[in-house]
Amino acid sequence: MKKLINDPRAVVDESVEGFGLAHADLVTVSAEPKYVTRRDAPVAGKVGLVSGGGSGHEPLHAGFVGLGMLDAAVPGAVFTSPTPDQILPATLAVNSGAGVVHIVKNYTGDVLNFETAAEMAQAEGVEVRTVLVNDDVAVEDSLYTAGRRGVGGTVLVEKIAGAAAERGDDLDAVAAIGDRVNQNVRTMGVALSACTVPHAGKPSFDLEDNEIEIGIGIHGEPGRHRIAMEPADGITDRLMEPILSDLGVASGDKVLLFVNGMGGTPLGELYIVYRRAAQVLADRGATVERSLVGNYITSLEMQGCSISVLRLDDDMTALWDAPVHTAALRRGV
Amino acid sequence: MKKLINDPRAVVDESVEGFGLAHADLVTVSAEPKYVTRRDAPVAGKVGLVSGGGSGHEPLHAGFVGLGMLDAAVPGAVFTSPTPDQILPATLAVNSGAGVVHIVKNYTGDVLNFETAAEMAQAEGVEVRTVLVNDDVAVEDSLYTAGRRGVGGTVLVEKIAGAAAERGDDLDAVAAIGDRVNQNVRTMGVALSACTVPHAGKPSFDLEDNEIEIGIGIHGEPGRHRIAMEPADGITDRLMEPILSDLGVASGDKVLLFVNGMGGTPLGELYIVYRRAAQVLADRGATVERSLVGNYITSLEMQGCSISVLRLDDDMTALWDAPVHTAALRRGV
Amino acid sequence: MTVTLDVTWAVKWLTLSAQAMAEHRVELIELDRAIGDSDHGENMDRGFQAVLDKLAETPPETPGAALKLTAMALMSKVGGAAGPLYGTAFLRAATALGDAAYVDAPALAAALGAARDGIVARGKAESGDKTMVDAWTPAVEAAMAAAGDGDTLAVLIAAAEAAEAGAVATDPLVARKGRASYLGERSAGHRDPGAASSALILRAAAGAAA
Amino acid sequence: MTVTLDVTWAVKWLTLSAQAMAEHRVELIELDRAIGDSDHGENMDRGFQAVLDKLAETPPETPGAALKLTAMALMSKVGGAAGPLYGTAFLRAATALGDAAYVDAPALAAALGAARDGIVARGKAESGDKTMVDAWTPAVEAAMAAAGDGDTLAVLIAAAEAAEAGAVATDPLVARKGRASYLGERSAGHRDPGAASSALILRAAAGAAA
Ligand SMILES: Nc1ncnc2c1ncn2[C@@H]1O[C@H](COP(=O)(O)OP(=O)(O)O)[C@@H](O)[C@H]1O
Ligand SMILES: Nc1ncnc2c1ncn2[C@@H]1O[C@H](COP(=O)(O)OP(=O)(O)O)[C@@H](O)[C@H]1O
Ligand SMILES: [Mg+2]
Ligand SMILES: [Mg+2]
Ligand SMILES: [Mg+2]
Ligand SMILES: [Mg+2]
Repeated sequence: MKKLINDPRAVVDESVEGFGLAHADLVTVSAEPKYVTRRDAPVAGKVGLVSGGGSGHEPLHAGFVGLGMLDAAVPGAVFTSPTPDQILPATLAVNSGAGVVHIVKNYTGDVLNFETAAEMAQAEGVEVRTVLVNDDVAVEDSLYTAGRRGVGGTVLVEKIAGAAAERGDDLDAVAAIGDRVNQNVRTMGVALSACTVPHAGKPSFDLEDNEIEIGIGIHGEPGRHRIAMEPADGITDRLMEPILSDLGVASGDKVLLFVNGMGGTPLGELYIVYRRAAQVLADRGATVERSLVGNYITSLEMQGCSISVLRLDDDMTALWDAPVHTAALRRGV
Repeated sequence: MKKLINDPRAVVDESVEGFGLAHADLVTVSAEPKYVTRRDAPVAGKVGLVSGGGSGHEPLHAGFVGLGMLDAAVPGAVFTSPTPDQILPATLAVNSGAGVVHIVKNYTGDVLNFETAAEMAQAEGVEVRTVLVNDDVAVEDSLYTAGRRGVGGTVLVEKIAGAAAERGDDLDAVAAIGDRVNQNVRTMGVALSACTVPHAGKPSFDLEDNEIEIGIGIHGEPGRHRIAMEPADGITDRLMEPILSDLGVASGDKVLLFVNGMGGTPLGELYIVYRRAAQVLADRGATVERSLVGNYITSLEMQGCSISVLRLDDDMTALWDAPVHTAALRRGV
Repeated sequence: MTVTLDVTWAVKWLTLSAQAMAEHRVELIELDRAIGDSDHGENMDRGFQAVLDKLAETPPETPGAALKLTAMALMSKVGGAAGPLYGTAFLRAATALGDAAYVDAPALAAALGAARDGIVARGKAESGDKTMVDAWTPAVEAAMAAAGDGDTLAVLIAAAEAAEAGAVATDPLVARKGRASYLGERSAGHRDPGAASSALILRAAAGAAA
Repeated sequence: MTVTLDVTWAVKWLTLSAQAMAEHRVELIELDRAIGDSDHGENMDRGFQAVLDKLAETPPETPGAALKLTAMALMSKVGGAAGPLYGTAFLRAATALGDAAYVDAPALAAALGAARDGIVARGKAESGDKTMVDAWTPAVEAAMAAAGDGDTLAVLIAAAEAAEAGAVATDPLVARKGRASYLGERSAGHRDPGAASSALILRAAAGAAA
């Protein structure tokens, strides 16, 4: 294992400290318990947005703290959801009285820890709504599993719900638009290589030189099935098919196309995937109205990508376009 | 070799095509000869900025085409500088009459090809100035080599010279500020792993599991020397020392600190490096006024990073802060 | 011979648990690597180190207090799925024990039952879903059965053995809860890490009483 | 026996060069991988394929025209350092040959000399800098020496052999120009890829005349 780290157990501490130093104009970092808040939090009258999860997905979530997106991010250990004693103070810190929305990726750990924190916050008089993100179509039998995972769609939920909060939508409205984004987005991922969790010191799964994992999540867990390596167009088709059929994309639909790198894939390759995905959408008669290409929700140094398709309506598009000023996403500011 | 590509020989074509599709609001792509121009080029009265080089460094250069930065980017084959028959039409396409600045990274191939194109453009009546970027302190005996390479500093030159052109500086002024940035920036890089050029199909060098390369360039060429793996703080110190002593950073200096990922390193690790680099600067009494952390000039999927330190003056800082709207860098728009 | 389970036992239990997590850290990481995200051993080790710190900081006066402190430490330091589940388990067990100074066999079995119920209440897993419940449920049943004789050590040994057998029995199962469930059929052929750590904790409880 | 070097020879030379680049593509990539950026074989192969296309498109009428077309194709398709250097080399050689229909031994040696001078003018490398110059300079010297006898084939063979020896002689050198120079001492012990491709091209010139 070769990584730009010091003590494997200090990875999150030091990384978040560096993040705070680099973006002191945007955020404030609480070291213990660990969470990152927007520098001007709580913003008077504004619904607070809190998200969080295991570390190792950077820039998610701390990279999305700032105007027009999250008010707080709560980083757990690598690939381990944070604990209520982090989530609760983050929630309290961003509550201006207008209530707080928790954006939670659907994993047992995240759900349980945020649930506890929400209960505790409510006990302290803070109204909390939870938007559960579960956009991963790789999980098929969601009745017999922990349900679909929250993956790439999370970034879109955070941006759009964040913009809604920023324009002054109330608690229920912000939660509702978050839910609406989640209902209209589907994601599927592929890994060309595994990642290595620092404290584990070994790749999270073993892949042969000619194999890839289809339907991976974002925690280095193996995917749904393993196939022989293929050209990018074929892989893209495999990812697009379940996304489009599950979402029921029809001719005339307007969509946002998001090709996300898992951390170790060159940006140039993501554009090769984007090219094919855009062709597939054009073939379906859908119009790509907005796009996002890059490393936004990663799995450490994993090679691979995920594709998300979000069916847009006018309000979502306007909120997507709204100003945002965070470390990882910025426009209009 | 596992990559999200189709035919290794179509990598640049398809990637640039995808880039054009994803950012049609910002750029126009010419497929043959291949170059990318700002959508509204030529901008009347504005000095044109053209850069280019081998592909595989994305988002450099096409990702920096747009308002406040480059007017055109000219992508060569992977790690191969582009040819005059691409550079010339790109230069002509962005010339509004105010002349064109070529921003050229100091490699024999880039220098020769841009030189030829500049001559040809001049023969067609376009005034051309060249800003040569050579910020890499890893190259020690520059008398006995092709000279220092252009690496991370290129991004800063493109941003700051681009802002100068956008505010209306004339040809000589834009070239002069580009040169000033180059004179005030130093960079040094480290590789934890090699990258694999698609058509070569093999890693560009072989590293043992416990070895790293200090002083790498951005083309997967081996570095100056090889050492045993070390904690991130030690590696950071090794990169900072030659940067700071060569640049002569003194107490009271204001600097921009740029920690750049080589493509395969998790963002979280870059912040660990940033943390230490910021400490080192603080120890010297320098103030980090601006920062940039992320994958901006990469070497395919190489793991590692480079650190650049730019000594700022007020004009450079203002130009750094000026609006920019490109695929990879955006603010104020 | 009936062993008296008092706060000393409880502290020793937690200390042995912490030792077991440290010793089996890599093994639990490996189990989680196969069907999860490679963190279970790290999380449990970090959590129980925090328990040790808290025990040293504010030595508890009753077994119930020791378990409550453990619940709080695990809840705030483990994270992931295991943190809240173990946190709830220890909290419910602590509540069941109240502030009694000594734990007899029926109270012990009831506390284990309460712990298991807490896990089920939070995680909604059923037996056979390939989770820590598959260690706890047989453990509780064995404890209940043994409790009649009044021998606390026997109760703990029965629970530990049943938990170990239960953990082994997760090997062929297809996961239906937690992260391993995403693997579908591919989760079969691997032991559930949470069931394995549960067996270690229950073995530590018996070890502390021996 | 003196071979007549006409446009047929020139086209055959370029065709054999293209074949050599395709055949030795991987080898040249490997040489460049060791001390450069792994693209030389790919670039030269792409460039000479473009030369073949151009030759087919607009068949040249003189050796000089064939070399000029080659210069243009290489300049616009190779990129990197080698593109402009070979482009200049072929352009200068073409200029030296003018529009003569036949090339005699002195003209041939002079054209090779012009090519070499072009490379030096563009790249500023000296002998011993571990570049393609280290193949071209001995080749030109050998060609000049052989030219007196008037035997064009002998001139080409002498040039090819000297270029090959020159390329081999780059092995121990420390590079002082081009990308390999960044490696400093570590560049020693590897053959310069541009010197190797130069030797192949000059060998093809001899092969075309044989
Ligand atoms: N719904 C659930 N009910 C009971 N136990 C569960 C449930 N989900 C997960 N677990 C247990 O948690 C263990 C995983 O813990 P851990 O790896 O620490 O958390 P995470 O899955 O969040 O990384 C599993 O092995 C399983 O025993
Ligand atoms: N300044 C120079 N003068 C002469 N030849 C040079 C010079 N610089 C580089 N070369 C030649 O170019 C070759 C490398 O070509 P290539 O790999 O295609 O270009 P690049 O170095 O741009 O990747 C070297 O092996 C060397 O022979
Ligand atoms: Mg986890
Ligand atoms: Mg090259
Ligand atoms: Mg886990
Ligand atoms: Mg090369």
